[in-house]
Amino acid sequence: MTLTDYATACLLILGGIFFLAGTVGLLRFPDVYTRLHALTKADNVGLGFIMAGLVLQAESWLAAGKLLLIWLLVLFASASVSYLIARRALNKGIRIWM
Amino acid sequence: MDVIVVLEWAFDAVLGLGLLWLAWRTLNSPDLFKAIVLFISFGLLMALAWVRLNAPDIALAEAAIGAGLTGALLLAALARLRTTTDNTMPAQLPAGSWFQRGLLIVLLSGSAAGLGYAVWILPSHTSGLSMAVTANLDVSGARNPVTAVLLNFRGYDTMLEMIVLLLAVLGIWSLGGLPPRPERPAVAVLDTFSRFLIPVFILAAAYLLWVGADAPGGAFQAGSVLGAAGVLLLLSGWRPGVRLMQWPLRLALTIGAITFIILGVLTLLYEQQLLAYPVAQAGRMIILLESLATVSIAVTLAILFLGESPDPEEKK
Amino acid sequence: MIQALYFALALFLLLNLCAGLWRILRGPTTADRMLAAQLFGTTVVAMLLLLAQASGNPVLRDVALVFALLAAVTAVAFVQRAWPEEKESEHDLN
Amino acid sequence: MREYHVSPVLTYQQPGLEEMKINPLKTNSNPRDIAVRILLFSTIWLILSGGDLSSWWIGIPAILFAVIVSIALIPPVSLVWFEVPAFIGFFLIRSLAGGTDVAWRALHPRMPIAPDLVVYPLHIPPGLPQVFMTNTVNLLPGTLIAELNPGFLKVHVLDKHQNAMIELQSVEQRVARLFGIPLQFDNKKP
Repeated sequence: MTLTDYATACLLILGGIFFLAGTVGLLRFPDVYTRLHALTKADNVGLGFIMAGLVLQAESWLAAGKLLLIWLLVLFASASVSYLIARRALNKGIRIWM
Repeated sequence: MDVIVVLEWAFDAVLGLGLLWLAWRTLNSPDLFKAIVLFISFGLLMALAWVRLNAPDIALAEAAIGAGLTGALLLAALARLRTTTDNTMPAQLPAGSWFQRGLLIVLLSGSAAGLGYAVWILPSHTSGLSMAVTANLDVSGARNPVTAVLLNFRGYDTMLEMIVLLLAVLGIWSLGGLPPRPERPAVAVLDTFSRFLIPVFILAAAYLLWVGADAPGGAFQAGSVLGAAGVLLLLSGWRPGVRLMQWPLRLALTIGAITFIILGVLTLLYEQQLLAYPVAQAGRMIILLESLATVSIAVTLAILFLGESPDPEEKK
Repeated sequence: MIQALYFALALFLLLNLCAGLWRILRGPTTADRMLAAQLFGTTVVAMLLLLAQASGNPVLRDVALVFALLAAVTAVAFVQRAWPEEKESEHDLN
Repeated sequence: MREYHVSPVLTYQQPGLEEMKINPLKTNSNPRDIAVRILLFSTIWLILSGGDLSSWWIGIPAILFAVIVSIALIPPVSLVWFEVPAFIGFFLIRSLAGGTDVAWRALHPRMPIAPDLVVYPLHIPPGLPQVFMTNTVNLLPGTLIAELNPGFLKVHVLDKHQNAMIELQSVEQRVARLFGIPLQFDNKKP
């Protein structure tokens, strides 16, 4: 394994930990809003780390660019969707857990 | 190396069991919304299964249609169902007598056993028709064997599929379509989201169309990505203009099937065989067919989602 | 060696996803179920990118791209259409 | 049936809002903005097609179509370009913190969360800057926007003991700098 491989391994494992945290949050947190926190933040950071790890291994700049494009799309989508869900939940009168 | 084999086995085993379990829960969930969400998850895992089976073409189609558009269509259908029926729960079917149940069990296990037997007696090492496809790939006009089969060797299949899509729209329209209903107002965030994403959808669809010539991709994937862009616009509150709903819409819906039929007639006249393209023109014809089919598929899927008849006042 | 890590991580993410299924079954609100499906979307994108690298098949990145684009459309369809107006039980207190 | 002078391709139906119509032929956009869009979409196409030269004969029409559609859908965006790298750096560092924070709370045995709903008065103008701020805040630590109004935000915070206001203020300032717009502090409070 080269130095790049070690860096990739570290980034991928970090990404896996964030995904785990996202799932644990989804299972443990008490209401829709808190679960949205877990999902949008932890998962996007997890995908970001996995993407960063894979970018180091990418065969070309353009392949790395495609990974980045996918990540940005997921970020944009999950930021917007989490807002839409939170807003509708609030309008529907789902109370927050406190 | 051994570690990788073990991991691959474990991955496939979890994937297979997960799929079976999801299929079971989807079918037996009494809550329709839960069933839809389970079905969407099933589509996601199914795409992974196609990837593991080394069939990226189908994985791509499953991603575009199975996990993407079908989910949106089912959710919209559920919403319509809620507004047209009083209770959200489906009516309980009568249980049936012991004899009926026994007969059902015998029939179902019989057909399952038959299918199992059919799979069992398949020769385990055969290339099927892949040798024939590879041998004729040069004259097909495409470098991706799947595209060669879909648009050339068995072009009539794809032609009939285009007609089936058209029939689906005609079916909805001939029933008078659904009553037009305003969308929930799109908030600024959703509005911005769809406005910024539409150009990306267009580029992705064009890319899938282009890449179909020598890698997984093609008209159906491109069409459903473009159709999803249309669905996003509809969900954000956009509606096609009144004039657009008349002949431009009808032309877009039928252009794919029409081109197929015209090419079919021409090839019958000049080559004495349905959709047997002359070798020199095959590549160009496939691209023409695929581009127009993409437009038709995209418009068909968006119109299926809209579900409204183009002239509702005529029905009254 | 790094190859084994790709597969190990893909397997780990798959198990993660199976754990997330519990939320779909459990609810309690429809939004919770939809959230879990969203989680699946992100996880499957990550798995496809890993498998693309592991198997050296860049086509799988296109599959991931299509997932990234279309998962959002499903979620928007949910918020705009399928979320019922009636009251739902809100928290799970455990 | 309505009569239009120029047949609109799409109409935008929103109760309460004046009906918007889209006609790709009638738009106002400056050349610099169009050039930026062509450059951006060409880059995306280059990334998608993996730099294959033969892809451009289908890529160029697709890019032109995407540019026309985007001009019809998106009004001209003016960013302060030299602020972009600073914003990306800020965003990456803060979203990493956001992920770490929520991961720590999720994995902690006692799950230390104290959610609350707070109201934040906005000082940036409505439209793209506010939407951009909403999306950014949603990816940052401990804050989730549950309602965006022209004058204020309703923010769900994961821990009410942390001061979310400072975080929100710094995001707002960054967004204002990115778009090159002044903050308006004479806003009436909700």
